[in-house]
Amino acid sequence: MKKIINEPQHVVSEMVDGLVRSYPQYLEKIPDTEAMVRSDKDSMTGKVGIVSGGGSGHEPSHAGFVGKGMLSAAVAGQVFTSPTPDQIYAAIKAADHGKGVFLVIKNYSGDVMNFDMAKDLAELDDIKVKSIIVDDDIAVENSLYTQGRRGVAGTVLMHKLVGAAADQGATLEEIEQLAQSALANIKTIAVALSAATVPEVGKPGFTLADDEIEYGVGIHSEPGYRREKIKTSKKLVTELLEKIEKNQPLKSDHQYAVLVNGMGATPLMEQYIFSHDLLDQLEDRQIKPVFMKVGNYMTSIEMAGVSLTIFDLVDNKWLEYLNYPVETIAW
Amino acid sequence: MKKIINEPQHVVSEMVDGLVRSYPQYLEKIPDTEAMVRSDKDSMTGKVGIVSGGGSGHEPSHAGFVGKGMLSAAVAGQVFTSPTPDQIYAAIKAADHGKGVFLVIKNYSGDVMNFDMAKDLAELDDIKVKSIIVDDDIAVENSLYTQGRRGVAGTVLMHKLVGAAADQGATLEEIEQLAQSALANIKTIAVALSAATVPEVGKPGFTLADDEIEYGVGIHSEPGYRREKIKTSKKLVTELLEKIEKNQPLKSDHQYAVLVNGMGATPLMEQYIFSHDLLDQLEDRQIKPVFMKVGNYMTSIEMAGVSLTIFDLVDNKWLEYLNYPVETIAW
Amino acid sequence: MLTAENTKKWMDSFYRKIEENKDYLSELDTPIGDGDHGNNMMRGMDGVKNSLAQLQDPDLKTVLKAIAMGLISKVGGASGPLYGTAFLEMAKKCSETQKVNELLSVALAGIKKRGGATEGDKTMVDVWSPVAQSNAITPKIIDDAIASTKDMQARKGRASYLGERSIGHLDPGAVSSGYLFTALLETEGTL
Amino acid sequence: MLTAENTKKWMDSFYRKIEENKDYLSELDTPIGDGDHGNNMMRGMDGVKNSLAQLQDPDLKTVLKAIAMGLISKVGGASGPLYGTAFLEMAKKCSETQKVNELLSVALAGIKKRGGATEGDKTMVDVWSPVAQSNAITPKIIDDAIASTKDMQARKGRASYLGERSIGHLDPGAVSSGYLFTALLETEGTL
Ligand SMILES: Nc1ncnc2c1ncn2[C@@H]1O[C@H](COP(=O)(O)OP(=O)(O)O)[C@@H](O)[C@H]1O
Ligand SMILES: Nc1ncnc2c1ncn2[C@@H]1O[C@H](COP(=O)(O)OP(=O)(O)O)[C@@H](O)[C@H]1O
Ligand SMILES: [Mg+2]
Ligand SMILES: [Mg+2]
Ligand SMILES: [Mg+2]
Ligand SMILES: [Mg+2]
Repeated sequence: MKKIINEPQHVVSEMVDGLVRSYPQYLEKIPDTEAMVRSDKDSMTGKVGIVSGGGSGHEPSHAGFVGKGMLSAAVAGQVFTSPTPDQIYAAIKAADHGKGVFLVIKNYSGDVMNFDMAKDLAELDDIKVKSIIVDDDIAVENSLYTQGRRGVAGTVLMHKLVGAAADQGATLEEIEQLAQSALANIKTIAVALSAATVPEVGKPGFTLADDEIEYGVGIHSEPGYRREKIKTSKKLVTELLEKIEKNQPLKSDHQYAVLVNGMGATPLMEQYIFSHDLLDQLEDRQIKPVFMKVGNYMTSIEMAGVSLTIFDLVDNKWLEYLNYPVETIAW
Repeated sequence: MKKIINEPQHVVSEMVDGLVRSYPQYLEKIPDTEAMVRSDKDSMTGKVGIVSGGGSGHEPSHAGFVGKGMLSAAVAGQVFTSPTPDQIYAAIKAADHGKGVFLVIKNYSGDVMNFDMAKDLAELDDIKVKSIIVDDDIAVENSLYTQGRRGVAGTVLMHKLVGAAADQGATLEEIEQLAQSALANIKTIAVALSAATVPEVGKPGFTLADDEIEYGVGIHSEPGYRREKIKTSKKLVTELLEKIEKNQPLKSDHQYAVLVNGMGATPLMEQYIFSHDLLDQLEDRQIKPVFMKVGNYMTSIEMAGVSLTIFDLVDNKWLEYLNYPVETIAW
Repeated sequence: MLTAENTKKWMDSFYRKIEENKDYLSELDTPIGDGDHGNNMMRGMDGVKNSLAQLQDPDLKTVLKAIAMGLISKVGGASGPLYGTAFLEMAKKCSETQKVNELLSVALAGIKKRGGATEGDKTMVDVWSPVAQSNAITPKIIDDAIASTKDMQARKGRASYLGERSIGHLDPGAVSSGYLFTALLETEGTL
Repeated sequence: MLTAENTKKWMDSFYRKIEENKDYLSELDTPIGDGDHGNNMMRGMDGVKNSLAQLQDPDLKTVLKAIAMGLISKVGGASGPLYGTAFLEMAKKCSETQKVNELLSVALAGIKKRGGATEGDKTMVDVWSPVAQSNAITPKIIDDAIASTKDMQARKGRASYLGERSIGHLDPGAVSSGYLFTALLETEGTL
C-alpha cells in the first residue's frame, strides 16, 4: 500500500480537517464529529435541510456537494463504513431550520440502519425527518429476498435534484415525492479495472489480472457480475448500455441526463474517450442527452474504472433542477 | 497497460470529441483541429483572447479551463507532445476579437518552439500576439545554460489570472505585465508515487519500487531530484515546503494562494490529508492561505502523486482575479 | 441473572475475544463482505470499554445503555446498530427482569426489527435466535448455530450481493455473536 | 545539387530509415527524454509522404516547403519545428543556390535560431553543424558527429533537466539527423 497518509486509523479525521480548512467558504465542521455543514447559514433559512453521507473513500462525495443549492450537511463515516447515528443526528440538527430534514441514504444495510437510528433520535427532538434510500446500481438483480440494489453514483444526481428543490422552497413532503419518482428513473452500472485499498486493511479489496476487468463492481469493492479480458472502450460501452437497457428501455422520444463517473484512479482522458463512444452508441438509438457530466463524483478511493448513470427525465422539472446553479466544491 | 481506450493512436482525437460533445455549452471544436474554443462567443467580444495548450494527458488542463472569465481557446497536442503551430494558429484566430491574443506556454522546448512558430504565422495575419512562458517548477535548478525550469501546475493559476484580467477588459500589454509579475511569485514542486503510461508507448515512463517515491518529478515523467522510501504525509509536506522555501521565503506578513494538485491517480482523500498537514506546517510559520484549491487540475495521465504550488500574492489585485467568477468545466 | 457487575465482566471477556480474533473476523468478512467486521467490532468494543470506564457505581440499566451507546457511536457498519439495538432493548427491559434468556429474547426481537432479517438469512440472527430460545446455553448450541450459517445463502447484508456464491462461508457476524455468548457462558454468575 | 526529383528520393530513403528505427529512436529518448522521438519522427515523415504525394510536377522550392509543412504540422515535439525550420530555410534559399552544403548552412542557422542551441549542447545541432560545414559529407563525419553527443552534458531540450546524468547517452535528435544525412549520401545525384 503506497498512499499519502499518516496513521491509517486517522485518515478520516485528518481528511475532514483538511477539507474544512481548505474550503472554509463552503464547509464548517460540526464540533466533535466528522460531519460538515454549509458555512453559508443564511442560504438555509426557512428551507428543508438536505443531509447525506456514508462511508469515506468516495470523495468528493459527500462533502464536496455541500453548499447553496445542494446539500446542507454531510457526514463522513470510517472508510467504506456507515457513519454512526450520533454523527448523523448532529448533522440533522445542524441542517434543520424548522422545515424538517431530508436524508439521502445509499442502500447498504449499515447505512440504512445507522441513518434509521439517527432519524429516531431526531424525531424524539421533534425534528421532522424523511428520507430516500437510493438503489440505482443495476448490477445486482433486485429481489425481495436480498438487501436489494446498492446505492452508487446516481446518488449524486439525487443530491442535485433534492438540493435544488429545497433551495426553491419545496416542502419536506414534496421533496420526498420528488426523490421517489426520480429514483425509479436513475440506473447505474460500473466496470472496474482495479480495486481500492482501504488504508486500515492495507491490501486491495480484490485482485484482477493485468488484462482483466470486472463488470458490475460496487463502490466498496463488492463483487460484480462478470470478469473477462479487457475490451476496447467501445465494447465496454456496449456491455454497460445493454445492461442498462435491460432494466430501463432507452427511447428516442425521451430526454436523458448522463453521468460518466470516474472511480478514482481512471484519468479524465479515458473518461472522455468512454463518453465519446457512449454518445455514439446513444446516437445509434437516436438519443442525444440533454444533460451530461463526466468526472470523478462518487469514487472508490483509488479504484480504476468508470460507472455510467442514465437518468430518464420523465418530468421536465428535473432538467431544471439539474441545471439549477449551486455553490459547492465539486458539482 | 490497462486503459479504457480504443486504438492508442486515436486517444487524442476521441478524447477531444468526447469532451466537446459532453460539454457543448462550454466548448466548440475548431474544425480540422484538436483545438477548442469557447462556445459563448459573446463573452469574448472586445476582449483580449487567451489561448493555452500543450500535450494531452494533463486533463482537465487545458480545455477544462476554457469558458467565460478564463481561457478563450485551448489546443490539445498528442499525449505529452506539444501541439503543432497550425493548430495553435487556428486557436489564435478563433480567440482573436481585435484586441490581440495572449498565449500561456509551458516551458518545454517543444511547446516554446511550436507556439513561437504559431505566433509568427499570426503576426503575418496582423494579429497582435504576446505570451508568457510559465516555468514554475522549482525541481530543476535554474540556469542560463539549460532549458530552464519546467511549466507545471502553477500554469492553472496563471490561466485564472490572465483570464480574469482579460474579462475585465485589460489590454494585451497589461495582461503581459500581469503575467510576468505574477510568474515570479508562483512556485511548484511535486512528489510522485508512480509514473504515467503514454498509450502509444504502452509502458510507464519510469518505475518506482513498491515503497519508493520520487521528489521533483515533472508532468511528463521527467526525472526528479531524489528517490527514497515512502514517508508519511507530514514528512512529504516538510520536504516540499522546505524546497519551496529555499526558492521563495515564506513570510507571515504576506498573503498566499495555495494549489494542492493531484497528478491523476491519487484520490482526493490523500490530497485532503496532505492539505491538512500543509496547513499545519504553514500555521507553524504563522501563515494562513487566503485562497486554496485541492484537486486534479494539471494531471499526468494516471501518475500517482501531488504537486504543491505556492503563490505569493504580492499584488492585492491577484486575489481578486483568483476569486473572479468563471464558467468552465473544471475550475 | 445479569447484574451491573457480571455484565461488566462479560464485556471484559468479550473485549479480549474480539481483540484476539480481530483479524480472523475481518478475514471471514473478506470473501462475502467488505473485510472490516473485525475492525468494526474492535472499534465498537473500544467504545464500550471507554463508556464503561467513565461510570461510577452504575446500575444494570446504565451499564447496558453504555454498552449500547459505545457500540452505536463507534462501529458504523451494519453490526453497530444491530449489537447496539440488542443492548438498548435489554436496557429497556432490565428493570422488569434480569433473567438472561428473557433479556436475550427482547434483544433478538430488536435485532430482527432493526435489520429485517429472519432465521436462515445467514446473519447474526442465526446465532442469537437459538441461543435466546434455549433454556440453558451450551458451547454446542453456540457452535452449531455458527456452523449452520456456512451452508446458507445470504439474504441480508453485504453478503446477499453474492447470491449463491455466499454459500460455503461462515457469516462473520454469527462468529462474533458466538464470541459474545461464549464470553457470557464463561462469566461467573450470569447464568 | 538538390533537385525536386532527388529530394523526393532522399525523403523516401529517410522515411524508410525512420520506419526501421522508430523503436530505437524512442528508446534512445527514454533515459534522457520522454521516449517519443521515434514516434514523433514517424508521424512527421508520414506527414511529409502525404504532402509530397499530393504534388504534381513540383519544383524544388515546392518540394522543400511541403517537407517543412509536413514536419511542422505533424510532429509537435521539439524535433518538429526544428526539422521544419531547417527545410523552410532551404526552401527560401533554393532559388538562389541548389548546392547541398550552402542549403544545409542556412538550414543549420535556422535550427540554431529556432532552438537557441549551439555546438556542444547535445542536440541535433552537433550533427547538422559538422555535416553542413564539411565540403564532402562522409559516413565517418556523420558517425563521429553522432558519437560525439554521447559524452556531452545536455544544455537544451528535455535532456537538460537531467544535468550530469545526461552524460553517457547518445542524443536521439542527433541520431535521427544522422539518418537524414546518411539518406542524403545514399541518394544518387544529390552530392
Ligand atoms: N440486516 C441484517 N440483519 C442482521 N444482521 C445483519 C444484517 N446485515 C448485516 N448483518 C450482520 O452484520 C455482519 C457484518 O457486519 P460488519 O462487517 O461489521 O458490517 P458491514 O457489512 O457494514 O461492513 C454480517 O456478517 C451479518 O451477521
Ligand atoms: N533547443 C533545441 N535545439 C536543438 N535541438 C533540440 C532542442 N531541443 C530539443 N532538441 C532536439 O530534439 C530532440 C528531441 O526530439 P523529440 O523527442 O521529438 O521532442 P520532445 O523533446 O519534445 O519529446 C533532442 O534529442 C534534440 O536533438
Ligand atoms: Mg463495512
Ligand atoms: Mg515529447
Ligand atoms: Mg463488513
Ligand atoms: Mg521526446
